[in-house]
Amino acid sequence: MTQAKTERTPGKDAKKDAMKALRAERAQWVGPATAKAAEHKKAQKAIRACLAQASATPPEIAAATGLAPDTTLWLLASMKKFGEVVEADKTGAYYRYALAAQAPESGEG
Amino acid sequence: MGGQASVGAQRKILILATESCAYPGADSVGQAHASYPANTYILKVKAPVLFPERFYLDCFRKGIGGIIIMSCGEECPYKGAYKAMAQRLDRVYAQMKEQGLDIRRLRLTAICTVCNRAFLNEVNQMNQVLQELDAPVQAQA
Amino acid sequence: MDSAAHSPQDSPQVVTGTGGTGGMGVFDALVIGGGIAGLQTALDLADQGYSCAVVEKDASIGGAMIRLSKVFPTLDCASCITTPKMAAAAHHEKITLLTCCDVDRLERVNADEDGGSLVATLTQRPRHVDIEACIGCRKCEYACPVLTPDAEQGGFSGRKAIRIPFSNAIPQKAVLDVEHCMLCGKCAEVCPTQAIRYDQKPEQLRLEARAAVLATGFRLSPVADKRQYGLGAIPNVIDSLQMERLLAPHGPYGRVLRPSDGMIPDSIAYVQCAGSRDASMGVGYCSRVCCMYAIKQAMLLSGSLPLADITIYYMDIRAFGKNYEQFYQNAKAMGIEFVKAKVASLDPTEGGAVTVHYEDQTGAGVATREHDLVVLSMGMLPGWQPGQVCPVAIAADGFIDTVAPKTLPSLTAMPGVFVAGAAAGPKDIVDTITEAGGAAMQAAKYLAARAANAGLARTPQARTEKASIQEASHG
Amino acid sequence: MAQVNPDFMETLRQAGTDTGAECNNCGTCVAICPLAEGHFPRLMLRYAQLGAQELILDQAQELWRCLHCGLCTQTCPRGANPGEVILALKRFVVASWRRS
Amino acid sequence: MAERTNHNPAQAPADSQAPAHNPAKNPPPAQNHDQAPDRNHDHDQAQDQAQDPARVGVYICYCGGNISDHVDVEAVRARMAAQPGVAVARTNMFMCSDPGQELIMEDLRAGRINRVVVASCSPSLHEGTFRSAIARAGGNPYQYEHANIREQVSWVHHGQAATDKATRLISAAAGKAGLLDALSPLRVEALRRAVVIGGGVAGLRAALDMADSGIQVLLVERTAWLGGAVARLGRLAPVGEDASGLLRGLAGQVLAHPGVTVHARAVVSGFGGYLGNFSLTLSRTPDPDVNADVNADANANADAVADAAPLSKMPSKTPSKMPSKMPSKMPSKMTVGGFVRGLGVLAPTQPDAASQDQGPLTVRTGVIVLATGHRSYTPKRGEYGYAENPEVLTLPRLIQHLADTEAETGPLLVLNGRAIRRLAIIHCVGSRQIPGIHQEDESGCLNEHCSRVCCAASINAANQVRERHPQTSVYELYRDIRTYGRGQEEMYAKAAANRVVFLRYSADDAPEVRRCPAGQGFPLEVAVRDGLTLGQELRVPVDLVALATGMVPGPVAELVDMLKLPVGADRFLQEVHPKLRPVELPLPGVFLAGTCQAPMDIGEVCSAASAAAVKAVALLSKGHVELDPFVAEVDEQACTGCGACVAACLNKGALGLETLELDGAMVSRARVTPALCLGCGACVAVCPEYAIDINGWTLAQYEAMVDRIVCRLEGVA
Amino acid sequence: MYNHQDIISLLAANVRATKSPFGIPKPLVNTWWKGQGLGREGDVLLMTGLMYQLVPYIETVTRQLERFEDTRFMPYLAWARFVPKLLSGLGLAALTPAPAKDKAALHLRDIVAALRASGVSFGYRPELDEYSGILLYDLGDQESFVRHARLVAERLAQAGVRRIITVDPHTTYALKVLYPRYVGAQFEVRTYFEALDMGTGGGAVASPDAGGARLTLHDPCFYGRYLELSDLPRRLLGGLGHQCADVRECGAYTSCCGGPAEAVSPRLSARIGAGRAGQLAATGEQLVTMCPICLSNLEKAGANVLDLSAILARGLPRREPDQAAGPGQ
Repeated sequence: MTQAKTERTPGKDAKKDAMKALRAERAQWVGPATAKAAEHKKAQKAIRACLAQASATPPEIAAATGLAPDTTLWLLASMKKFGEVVEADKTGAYYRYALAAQAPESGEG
Repeated sequence: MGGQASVGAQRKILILATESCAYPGADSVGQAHASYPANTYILKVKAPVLFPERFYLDCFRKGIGGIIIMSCGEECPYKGAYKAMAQRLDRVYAQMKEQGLDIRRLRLTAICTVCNRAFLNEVNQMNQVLQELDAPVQAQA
Repeated sequence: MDSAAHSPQDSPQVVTGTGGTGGMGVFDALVIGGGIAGLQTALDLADQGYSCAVVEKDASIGGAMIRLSKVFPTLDCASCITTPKMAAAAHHEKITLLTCCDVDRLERVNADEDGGSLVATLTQRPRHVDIEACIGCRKCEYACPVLTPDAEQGGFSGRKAIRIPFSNAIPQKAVLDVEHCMLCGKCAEVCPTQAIRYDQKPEQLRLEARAAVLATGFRLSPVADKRQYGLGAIPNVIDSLQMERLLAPHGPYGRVLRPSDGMIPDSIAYVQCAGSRDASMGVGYCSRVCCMYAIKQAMLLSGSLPLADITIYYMDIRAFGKNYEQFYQNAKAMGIEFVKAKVASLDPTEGGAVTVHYEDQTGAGVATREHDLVVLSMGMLPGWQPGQVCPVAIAADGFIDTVAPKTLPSLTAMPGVFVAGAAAGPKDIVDTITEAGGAAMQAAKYLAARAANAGLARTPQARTEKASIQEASHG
Repeated sequence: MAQVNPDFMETLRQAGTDTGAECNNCGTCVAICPLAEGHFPRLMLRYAQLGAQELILDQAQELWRCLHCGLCTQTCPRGANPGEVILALKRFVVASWRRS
Repeated sequence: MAERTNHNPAQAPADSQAPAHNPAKNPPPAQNHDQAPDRNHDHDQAQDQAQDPARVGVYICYCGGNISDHVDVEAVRARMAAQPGVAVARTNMFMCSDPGQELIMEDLRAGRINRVVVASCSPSLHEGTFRSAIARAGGNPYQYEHANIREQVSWVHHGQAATDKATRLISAAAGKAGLLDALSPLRVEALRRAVVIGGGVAGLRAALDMADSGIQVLLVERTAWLGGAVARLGRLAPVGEDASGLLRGLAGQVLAHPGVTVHARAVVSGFGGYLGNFSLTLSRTPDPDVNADVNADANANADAVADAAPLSKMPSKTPSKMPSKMPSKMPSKMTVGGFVRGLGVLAPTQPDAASQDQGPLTVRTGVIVLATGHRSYTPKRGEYGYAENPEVLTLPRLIQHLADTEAETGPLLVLNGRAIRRLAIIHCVGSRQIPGIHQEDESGCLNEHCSRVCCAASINAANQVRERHPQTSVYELYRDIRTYGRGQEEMYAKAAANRVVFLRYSADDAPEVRRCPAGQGFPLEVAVRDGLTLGQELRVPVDLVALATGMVPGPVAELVDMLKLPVGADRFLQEVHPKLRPVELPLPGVFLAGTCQAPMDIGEVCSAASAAAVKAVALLSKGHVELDPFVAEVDEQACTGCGACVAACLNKGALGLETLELDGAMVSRARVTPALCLGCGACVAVCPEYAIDINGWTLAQYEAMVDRIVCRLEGVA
Repeated sequence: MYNHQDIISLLAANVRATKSPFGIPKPLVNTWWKGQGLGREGDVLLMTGLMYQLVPYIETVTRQLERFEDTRFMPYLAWARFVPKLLSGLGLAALTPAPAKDKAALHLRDIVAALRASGVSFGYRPELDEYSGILLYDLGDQESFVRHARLVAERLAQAGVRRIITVDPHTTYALKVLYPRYVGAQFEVRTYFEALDMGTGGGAVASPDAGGARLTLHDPCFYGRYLELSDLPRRLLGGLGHQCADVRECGAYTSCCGGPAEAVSPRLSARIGAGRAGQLAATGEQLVTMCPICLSNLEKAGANVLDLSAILARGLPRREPDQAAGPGQ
């Protein structure tokens, strides 16, 4: 925050050691966060695999991936935020989602 | 107006909207997400009394199909401006007639900041006029 | 922290701080809270030449208002109205913003010497990002592998452990929270300005001012406060701020969907007084904004979901402000259904719909109805408990007490300390902004009187200097 | 229908409780009551507020549907204590029936 | 501070260092062309720019999808980038955000651009934001044009048509921007003085706050009394402060303040000038009018019935019998600062305003605060039996009675010698009126607004009756109970505990007040279909009915005309924006305080008044004010001095003919007084030589815009 | 639905004549204590208020009433009060099956066992153990209730009783709250599980085969709301190593079992009981309650419910097949 702090450029080893110490200090958070990240990674992979076939509604994706429908929607919304998936056309009371790369030109309906 | 008529096929409508009444009125139509034809171009004016007669005739010459002057009416913040405006318009109408322009192409109306319906009516009416006036031309083209 | 708070302050100018790099600053006024009340107060004070420090607990200023979709009764976009004030405050040369900052202690020292000064001890919570270096490019955010529910989006989508708080946040600077960080180092790898500081520690700051304005706002009463409404466990029962996010154009789904499975809701219900006017919850007062925001949301919903049925269950519709009643009548004319009943309880159903139990007072009595989505119109609770932090009096309703509510509504029992906005009871934005102006007026008068007594120059510029704490200011 | 009678609340107070005046007729008690039928108990409180003594006596049988479970009192947003008011109304009815 | 148009120097107030000139005859410094913006400098800049051609930067906002959902923003950007004169074209998610503004500022600083067009939401929201960003980057904030592609494009059009229209509007804006000269704000010297119109609580609060901030304040009040509507109140909701004590305190401070001069029994009869230097003409309220005012104000809803039967023995009981020269014939003990219920605190009589033969007084001021208050709604004859039954009165009248008899307790409320066993209060009388259900008044208006304070006032009155007179029962007939304020819901609950009975009616099935059938023992009966009792019709025999009349706009038609004040559909004065500028009017330097704007309770009035005061103080703190430079300017080379513009000018004094030396010859030329120029352009249209234009809104700029709208554009309809 | 006037007069007349709502002679009802080796003296007096004992008879009455509810015979109930009290009571006793009576006794013996295990010293005097009169109070017959309560309280006072342990919520509420309020009685009243909690110093009841079960508690209205005694049973069970899986409608927000409606409308009672049983079934765990009326009504609705005393006394519910399949299944 101050200049004195930003100027610090420790050696690589010292940096590694510092991170190691910090990891130990924050083990109570690092562990669960890592586990959660792995879980989300796996779920997102499943969603990607599902959408690689064709666009699908959240319940369809949930059925195909075995994820809960609310988790599926939550992940879709997150992936949409980071540009990975886009909203496609509507089927009944649900919107379909598609991978960004193969999305139709415009979701405008 | 007819749903199929492509907006592009119609002539353009110029709307001179006063900044204290009609322009916020047009914004209010937007806030209500009420749709209207896109051949409408709204220019913000402090008071339409600014424009001399030739301005209107020039616009028509340049290809503007219709002009709607949306003023504040009697609530105009510039006292006397509305009256001066109306008098000027009579002279414009006279010149339009001389040039063979249908005077329905120019309208003066009052639109307040919440006159959504009136705004839409004006735009739709002018489009009707333009459609009517331009129909034979289109047929020939 | 304790020692700083309780040791006698011989010289208020002394720089203290456990981190050794703490800051201090002398201001004319200290504004606690960077929501719309605090910003308006600060602007009105700064426009008279008084220097102000605005202390905000969140990573961005803007408070509740910047998180809304649109505001009643004009249906202006909340962001469009809030951002100019946020930007004006952020760019004002007389205003210093401190974000991620908690007030640990606010007290008057040397009160016998011409009223003394107010001294605030603050904790600058770490952003784990060098706020000067960060350019807000979001590269870290894309690189971060951790997703966690984004409170800024009602929890309906994920955010990263490191992120820009939200799209129109001020300052546009990243913030990392250690609770969700796995310390993988990816953000530091991609940061073009090496701004990541994993080991940043909280810092103590000390500010001195002659007047303070408490603009600490409100928090929404929690859904879990009412057992009959499901304690937050019934799918598709959400609170009103969550609905604001669903309605916001930059919301989690970009449209209104049912969170349990993404269905487009056909039927949406509002449960009014879900956190107010309810002795059984210990909140007897009216939260004053819920009727209007529910009507506003209902109108916005009927715009975005023209086929949906929208029902508002209410006890009294309190559309009391300028043009509010007309707004309410418009909503009725638009076909929004108003049912005069307090909803007794909610139950989940198999298919994700929610059963609403109420008394139909125009019909057969006990009635139930199913809705795809139920919005609880939660009320306002005080945003801040002064407790041991500040010896300002609290009224029975838990909000800051005012001593002359009729003639000087911003006056607290503590000399030189004023209050504005929802900190002094639930309030809508219009009333908050007006009251903030009033608080600024009274604070300015207090400052002027103090300056006159002290024989100081009338121009506040003469004795104020820009604070040395610059990390939170930007521009 | 019948005219209002402002004195009835006093009668009810003598029968044990007059908190029914505090009811603002929100209907929570009706919808939460396990009986799940009609407008009970709110309507009884409403009659009490209005002093519609005849209506209470006419519909007295309704009162004995109350299980005295207290859920309405627990959930009443106004602290109007509907359960106890119903009990007081029972007492009022029993007393008036004994008198006649 | 004030100067009399007819001479009476001896009685001029002490602060006679004020410019002793009639503003119309001798314009104040700011009107002086010499002190107007340095035109030569501007021309130099213009010349610089001629050498340094316009490089327009175009910035298009996504508005988080608001625009980009319907307008292909990137396509528009590409089209704009290709247009001649456009140096850069960029897009951003939120142009108004810091990063968005930074885009513009960086391009300006780097010299890539010297004109800016932002295409985003309505200019009403962010024109100022971007102008200020330009200024921060060292550019000229007036070399800016705004294209409104949200409210007027993306929210109303869809598909290709939206994209095309956005392109044309932005192109037009760029066309105008290319012709924009650098301008600077007009600097206007501001008098550190304020005039407050209205001596109610709002006016008193605002006057005190400004005076405490070192501003000289003149408070104008029509009547002889300070306090306005609050003077009629007693114990205030919800906690029971005493209104008279409150008023005495506020008025006492005002009267004692050396910085405030009170002009009672005066009205504003003339208005001129502008921010920083307004001039107001004050006239002595004609005596008969004072009485009329008092009748209308103090005896709110001068109940025909109640007039016939005086309510109490207090001096306020029969205002109609008030002597024509009140101050001289008031009770002998009545002195300045003394309080009379229903009237207020007696204001001092200004020596210069006292005698009738003195002419009107002209005062000059930097700002004006309007605190003209409201009127109480007068029910129509027959509305809920009003004026047809002596037992029907208005709530303000009942409140005044309760205040007058505050010390009295007893089993029953007694009014006009009549014991009141049962009282019914009917809410929403003259408020929340609905078209098709309620009847318009003579002027065709409905009061669709909620009057905000009547629920709390009714319940407060009911509690007082129940607590002071336990045998008097109270029935409140309401539509919605709106006890929104702090402590009010608790007061409502207390009323219920006090056994006030609430009956709920619906607007389309309003209660009926009628004579009670004989033999029932009550004069009146209120019949209501009660929503809380399954819609059954209830009959409530009563001794008295009070109508909770709402607030309606005060009689300020003259002021509205004179100051050209905006009025809302509810006929209250209309602020610029309820959230962005809640106490300001479009007329710079004029502020709103209190119930002239909308119904409010006393605390809210004081907040609003202080908020108005803080704006005024901030405005006057520098001693000068900056105004927009959008005023007429004459091209002296082209002008022939024909005078057509002078004849057309709508604000007399803003334009005149002057003889000056030009190229060695003395010629007559039109000359603009910028601070008085409205910028309407009436002069522009009549100039045969096109020698006069409005800065920032020139005819050439409009023509350029029209050209861009009609011209051929690749791929654009 | 039966006419409240008829029911009230019948019950009031019964209580007045026999001190029992159904007119059954006490020696016939209150037999559970025999052979328990209970001392007459102790710091505190155990008082059952006869609720557990009366439940089997209530069930019988309900069965009878159910047959006639809303039939043309219903009005004849009005004549029932002219039937000699003793006779009708005896008839009722004859109609009530013995196994039901035995089961009621079992619960009381479990309570005694638990109290003994925790070291609480108490005495029992059958002649003082009277019905509390609570039903009269609930029905609004204030006059009869007060008359009866005064009688009961006076006898207890004359016997020098100052501290009382109760076993069911209705009697507890009557003695703890209503007696002081309406007849000025000032006993120190605790339920048996309060006494247990104090007897073990706030700790658990020690039991060799304790722990491990997941249980769903149905809080009786009087305990959950009126007496705010929901936490205690959970604490005791937790101390034994059991886990409580609560439904939303528990504690102060518990739902009624429908039992109290039996007297006026068995049909209504059954409907409410079924609703409550459904709510509780959502957790899928063993149900537990602590009120004879709740127990009876929930069982009637088909639920498999244990009395808290059984768990406290034995540490764990016994898995006897005949008991696991509830009587309604």
